[in-house]
Amino acid sequence: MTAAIFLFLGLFLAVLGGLTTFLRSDGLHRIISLNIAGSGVFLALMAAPGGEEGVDPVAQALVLTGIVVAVAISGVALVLLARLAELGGRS
Amino acid sequence: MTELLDAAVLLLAVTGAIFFLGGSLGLLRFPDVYTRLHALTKADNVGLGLLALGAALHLGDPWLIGRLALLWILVMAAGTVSCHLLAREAHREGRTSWRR
Amino acid sequence: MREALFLVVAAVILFSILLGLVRVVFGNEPVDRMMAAQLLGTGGVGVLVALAAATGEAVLVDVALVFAALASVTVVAFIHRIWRVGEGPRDD
Amino acid sequence: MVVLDALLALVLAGVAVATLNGLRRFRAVVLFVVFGLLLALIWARLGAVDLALAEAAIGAGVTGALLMAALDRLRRTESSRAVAGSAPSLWPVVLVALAAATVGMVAVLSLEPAGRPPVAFHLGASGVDHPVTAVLLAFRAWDTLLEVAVLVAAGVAVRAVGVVPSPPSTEAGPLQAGLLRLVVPVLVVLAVYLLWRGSHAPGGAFQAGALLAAAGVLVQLTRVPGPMDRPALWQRPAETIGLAVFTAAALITAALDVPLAWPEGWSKLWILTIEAGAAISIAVLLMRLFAGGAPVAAATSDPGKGRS
Repeated sequence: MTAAIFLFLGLFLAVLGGLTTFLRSDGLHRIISLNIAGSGVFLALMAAPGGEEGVDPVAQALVLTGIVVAVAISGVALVLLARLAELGGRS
Repeated sequence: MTELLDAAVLLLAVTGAIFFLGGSLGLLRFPDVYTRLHALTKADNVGLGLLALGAALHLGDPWLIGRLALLWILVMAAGTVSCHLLAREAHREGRTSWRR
Repeated sequence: MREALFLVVAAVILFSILLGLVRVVFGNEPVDRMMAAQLLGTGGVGVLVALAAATGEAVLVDVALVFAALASVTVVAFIHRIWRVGEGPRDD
Repeated sequence: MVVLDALLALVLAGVAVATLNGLRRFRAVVLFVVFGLLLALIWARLGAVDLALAEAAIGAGVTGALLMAALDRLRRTESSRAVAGSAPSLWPVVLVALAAATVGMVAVLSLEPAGRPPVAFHLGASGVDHPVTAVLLAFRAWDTLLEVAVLVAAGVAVRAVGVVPSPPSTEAGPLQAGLLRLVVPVLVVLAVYLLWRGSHAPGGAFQAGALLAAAGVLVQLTRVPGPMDRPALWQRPAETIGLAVFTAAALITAALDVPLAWPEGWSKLWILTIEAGAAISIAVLLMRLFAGGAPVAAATSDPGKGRS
């Protein structure tokens, strides 16, 4: 039951965040939307039922790598966004 | 002995939860920044302290109790400093405190 | 018996976090929003401690310890990057 | 248990919708921090403690600081002009997402559960006792090597953005300095503890690095100029030490036998060394991201030149 709840939540967040990324025009909102979509994908990956009890270590390692890369990329995107605004571009 | 421990854990955990609820209600209902800060950083820290004490009695492992104590000290330090910083900025901005 | 008690306590603390979140979502001031985020720092520690006591999983106390050690970082960033003297916290 | 999980899921979904709804950027930032903390609670409930530790360290320590630093820079360049445009209505999107999630959940639950990779069976061959660490640094070490390379690339990208003078800052005050003296040592001890514990229980390089980064962000916010604002000899080596150690380990093992196959009996030492390097690199990268650009050289910087 727990797995089903969080699987549903993960898929919901992934679709919601993914669609919103394209609907917003402000850069900061877009970056946040994309991060929520990513978190949804991670959640769905971890909550998808496996054959055995407990958490799949391979999936956990995959998601951990995903979190690291997501943070690094979001940080770079935020810096680029701020720099673009400072140089007079549209954010 | 077990009954006594049960009663102590029950009392501590329930009181802790009530303090958490009280803090949130204060955050919702109090009239200005200073009073809301007060509700937030005092009530919650007491609630967490009681809850941590209850959990420590329940679990009873010394290494774990040490970590729970460290955790409470850290939360209190963070609460104190963030309360002070927020109140200081509010004061500098010239917000007056609420009077009946 | 005590395990069930701690589960109920976790749910109650979660509910009180939910109450506080009302301020973040519907509040009209940045300071209020920031305070409610601070509430989640303490409340999250509370939920994790209660869950650790309920399930007997001591690792959750380590997660709570991480929450507790970092509880002040966001507020300090708020004070130094968002709320400056003379500017006031803008809510755009 | 199920009630608690349902409550958590509802709160997280509500926070996500509230984050994405509305124009106010600071509101979105605070709600996203809240989102991360709640997600850490959900990882804890799912039993994925490694992820709970990572998400807690990132969500509580780094995300909020990164977003607020970026928001501050955006606001100072936009003077007082409000953000243009209007927010699209989110409710149709919520409906679409609910429908898609229902279909997706039914589809996933109707699948045969896939067989797990037999990590537990081969755990003995990795030299560590924690399956996640075994996957990251023994069985799939190639992937982790490339991940560390991605982090170095991110650091290079931020440096390429150019020199960014540090923003004007409120003075810290004695209480915040006192907090630093308590929290920074605790964070460093906690990071070393998690790094060492990664070999047999949840924890590891990334959690340790994120904690160190949070400590660095606190220092950066308290000291003027912060440690990342001026060039220092340690910065570049620290940014690349993770990749350097990992690559060296790959070359040495390639010379000995097969690349990234740790010599038998010594694998724990190899893994811990690499993880220590990676943790330092991750911490310094995240601090660099928070500083938002290359350090200002002391010789060329003019104190009166900083924008205000």
